Amino acid sequence: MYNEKVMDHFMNPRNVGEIEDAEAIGEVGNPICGDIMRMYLKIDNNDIITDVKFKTFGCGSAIATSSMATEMIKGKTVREALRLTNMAVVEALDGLPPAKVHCSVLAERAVKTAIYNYAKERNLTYKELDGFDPNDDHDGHDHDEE
Amino acid sequence: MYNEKVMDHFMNPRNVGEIEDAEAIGEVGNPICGDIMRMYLKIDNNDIITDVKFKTFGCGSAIATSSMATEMIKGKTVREALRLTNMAVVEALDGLPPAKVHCSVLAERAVKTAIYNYAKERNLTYKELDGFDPNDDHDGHDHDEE
Amino acid sequence: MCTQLYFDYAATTPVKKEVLEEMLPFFNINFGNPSSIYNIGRQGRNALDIARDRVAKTLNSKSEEIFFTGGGSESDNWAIKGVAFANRDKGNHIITSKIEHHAVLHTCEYLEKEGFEITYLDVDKYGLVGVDDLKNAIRDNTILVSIMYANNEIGTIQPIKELAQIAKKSGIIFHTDAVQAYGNEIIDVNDLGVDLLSISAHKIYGPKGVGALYIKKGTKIQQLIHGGGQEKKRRAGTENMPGIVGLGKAAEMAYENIEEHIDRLTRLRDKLIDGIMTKIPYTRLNGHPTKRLPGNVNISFEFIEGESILLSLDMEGIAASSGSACTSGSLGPSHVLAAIGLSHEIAHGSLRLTIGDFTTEDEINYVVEKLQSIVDRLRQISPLYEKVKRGK
Amino acid sequence: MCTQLYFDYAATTPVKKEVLEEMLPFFNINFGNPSSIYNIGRQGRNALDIARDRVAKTLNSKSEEIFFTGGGSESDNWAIKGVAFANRDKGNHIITSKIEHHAVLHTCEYLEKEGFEITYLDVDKYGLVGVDDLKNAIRDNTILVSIMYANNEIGTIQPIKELAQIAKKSGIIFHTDAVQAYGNEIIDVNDLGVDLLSISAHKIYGPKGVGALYIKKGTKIQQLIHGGGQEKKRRAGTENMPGIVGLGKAAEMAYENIEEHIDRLTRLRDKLIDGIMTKIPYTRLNGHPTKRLPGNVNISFEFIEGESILLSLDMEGIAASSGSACTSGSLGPSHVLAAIGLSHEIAHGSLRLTIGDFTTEDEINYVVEKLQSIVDRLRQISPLYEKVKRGK
Ligand SMILES: Cc1ncc(COP(=O)(O)O)c(C=O)c1O
Ligand SMILES: Cc1ncc(COP(=O)(O)O)c(C=O)c1O
Repeated sequence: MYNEKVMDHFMNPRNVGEIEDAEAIGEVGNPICGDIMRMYLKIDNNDIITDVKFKTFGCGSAIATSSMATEMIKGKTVREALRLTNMAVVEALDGLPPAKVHCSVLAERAVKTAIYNYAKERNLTYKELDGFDPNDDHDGHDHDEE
Repeated sequence: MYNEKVMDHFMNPRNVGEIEDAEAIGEVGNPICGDIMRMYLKIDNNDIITDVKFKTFGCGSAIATSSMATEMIKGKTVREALRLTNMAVVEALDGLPPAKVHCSVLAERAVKTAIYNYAKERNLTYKELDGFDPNDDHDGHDHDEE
Repeated sequence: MCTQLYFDYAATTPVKKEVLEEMLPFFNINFGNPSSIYNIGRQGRNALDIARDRVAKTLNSKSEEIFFTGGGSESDNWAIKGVAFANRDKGNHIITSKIEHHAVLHTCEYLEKEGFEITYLDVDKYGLVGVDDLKNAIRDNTILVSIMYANNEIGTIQPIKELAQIAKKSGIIFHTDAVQAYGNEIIDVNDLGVDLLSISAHKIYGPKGVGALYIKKGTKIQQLIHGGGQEKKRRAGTENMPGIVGLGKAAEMAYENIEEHIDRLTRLRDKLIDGIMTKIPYTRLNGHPTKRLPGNVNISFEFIEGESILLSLDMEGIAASSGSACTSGSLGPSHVLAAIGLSHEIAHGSLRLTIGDFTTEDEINYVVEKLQSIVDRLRQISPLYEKVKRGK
Repeated sequence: MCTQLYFDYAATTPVKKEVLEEMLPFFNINFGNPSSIYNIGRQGRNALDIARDRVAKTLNSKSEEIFFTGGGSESDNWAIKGVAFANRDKGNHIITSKIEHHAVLHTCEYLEKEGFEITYLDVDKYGLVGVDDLKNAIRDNTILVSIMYANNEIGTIQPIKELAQIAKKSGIIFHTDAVQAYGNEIIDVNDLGVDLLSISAHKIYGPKGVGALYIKKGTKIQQLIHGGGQEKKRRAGTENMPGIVGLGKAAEMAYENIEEHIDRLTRLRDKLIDGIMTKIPYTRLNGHPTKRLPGNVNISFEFIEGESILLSLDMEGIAASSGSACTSGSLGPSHVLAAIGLSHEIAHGSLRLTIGDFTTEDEINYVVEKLQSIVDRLRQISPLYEKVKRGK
């Protein structure tokens, strides 16, 4: 059901872990929906993300997209990271099954939430965060009866 | 579906034909129901059935029971013949499929009708014919929707 | 194939070697539940997709419009009840014909008890539904028209495209039972303009107990079997994988050389009809002379009864049918033969011989020869024939 | 059988060699329609009778009370809709449980839309329906109680005899979905006192797409699939002969050594449960410790999610399931685990391992070992586990 690249990122996820002195931490999802992702960012004075770590409770695609997303923002500026879309993560993974695309939203939101917290603490504003609300608990799930 | 004895009487029916100078002729059934049986009896002065012939339009069991019935009454007295029941014919054939038992009624009624006509012509009475009405078109079919 | 000469392809067909071969691994090797995410389950899902694509291709439909079922009867029940109950708000009138298969007729009779009104269209002496009759039968509250593509007893092929067009003009859903036509006619659901179409695998050298319903995208229809999320949540039940794979392969094979198949059968059929009609007097062909299934022969023999012909044929090793196989256990004469105006007497003496891919010319000759003596023998026993002879 | 280690026997089973062998001739040799009167048809009818007798024997029912269907889902749909619609004059209330298979639950939800009232009984933490709860739920207008024999996810076996007795006392029809219990429990319909009982062949090493419904003589029930006169005019459609023959043989084999089968599976099951529970912390067994199917293990692993366990197992060549196979494509957590009181968080981390006739002790050991490292790896990735470790 998943392609090789997804399975690789699921079986050997990159950047798993915590960063004790992270500048930015974001946690999204909720255990009721079956997925939680926590992301740690080291951000230097030039707004560059020098290190990223994550922990994820979730299905295969939640773990794989977490892994891929951390790879994609490592070494990027904060603003570049904010422009990361879930579809870009899906593409980088060579695609996900349609029923699983929603999991990639989690990764996008984790990055944004971490930076949102970071910005709030430091009184920074990024126009990329306009309208973003970390408590808007839209996790991409459709809670339809199956 | 039919046993060997039935198939034998169907494939090699006994006493098929007509008797030009028959004392008794009886026809029962109707083409709408898919079966007609005509029976010819030669009856001598001692009320003995010396010869029998039949013609039948109908299914395998209609033909087989016609054949068997003629064999069973040949050489018998008229009164003995009147006591022939359809179940006796079925038994003599070693049984019929349940859905086909009604066909044996035709043979019983053909014998009775022939003798009824014979008795009427000659003003005879047989107590075995009490209550028998040749026009009562009950042919044993149940006309249920299948 | 078997020691009997088989002349009952319309009742059912043997599963072809190539079809069975594709099915076999799905019994005990790739036996996984295709809903599972693990390897042997995924193989099943893949095979399911292939089968669906294959069936879709033969009908020129989209794959997502093909739903697998437990057979032709289930497909018919689903189509008719599903549309009826889903469209109750729009009306309660359904139009069908008098010569439908019982899977349609008895479903309609059931719906009558549930408060629906059914119009059963008459057919002409060939078994054809009149296009104008359909037009006239349509009411404001008509929600469904269900007319079979080709009849299972007399083989008559309906002008489905014209009939579907009439329904479409009035915004009415059109279903066709194509169980007999499928594999014997070129069918393009888009060109025809039908909304629903039923097929069954065992009529096209596939396995029994599996069929499909084509549901045009957007057609409002209820589920018939509720439960798990199979078939895009529209038909529950663990997928009959060997059966579905078999249907897919049989469908592909049926349409690989469909023109050749039709030509060959038509030639053999006409040879059989001509043989019987010229050699045996007091016979009549039932159904249409040309608008008929390539494999269907249905003939009435006057003065004798159908079951006795069947039994006699069976003694000669020939398997045939009198009316539809489903009803051969029944006592009443065929509703189809009654609808084309046959008297009960003549209807009782009807014989259906249906041919297929394994039928040979020699078999045709053999059947004609045997039939000649069988009919003659039974007529000698028949009191009706006696009268005719006397009349001469 | 296959290169994978198969731990998903509750989803489906491979067809046994002996079963497939009996089926094969019915695809292309004895392929005749059993409704026909000729020779190859008659052979089919004979085989049909044998299969029916075999199934009847395993349930201690009369042969005439066994009706073949297109699978467990159809049997459930038929039983519930059939009784509901046939007994509308008596009432419109139906009682079932919250942990039924979707074939029952979604059918009941459909009936709600059709004006029926459904009571969904709670279960206790083991998944058991309370006998008193059923008593209290019965009303004057209750027409049907449908409680599953054994649950497909957590394996809990209900006190069917007691439950059926309560229904009987009030003259209410009792149906049980025995799809999982059949072949894993000794079942006597007379002793149990049930009126309707559903089974499915593919759960007992028979083919997919065929099942049966036991209908006690005299039970008022409507048809689900209308059409030809098959199955004593109660279930239309050309009989799936290979499938039915396969069901008959599988049924016979399942009950030949049923005690031995139960003992062996129970021992392996308990070994598997013990192995996991002792070697892996933060786990809990779902379902009842003893009143459970001999082949069912269902365990929740805290802090991790089920699909990721399944995927990891698949990478090790182990096929398992998280909740019912039918729903493994779904996103919501299992309704069964919710009903026994599991939080969503825990329910998401549940794994179902079901064993069967080909499971060996070595396989059990292998799975426990692999599971240990898989769970450990996934917990290392999980932010929830991190919190727990910190908490210590
Ligand atoms: C308890 C239960 N009921 C019903 C069904 C449905 O049976 P089938 O898949 O044969 O339709 C299943 C299995 O899928 C089941 O486990
Ligand atoms: C025209 C027609 N419709 C429906 C059916 C029913 O199909 P099945 O036997 O697969 O249920 C048949 C054959 O029996 C048929 O000939």
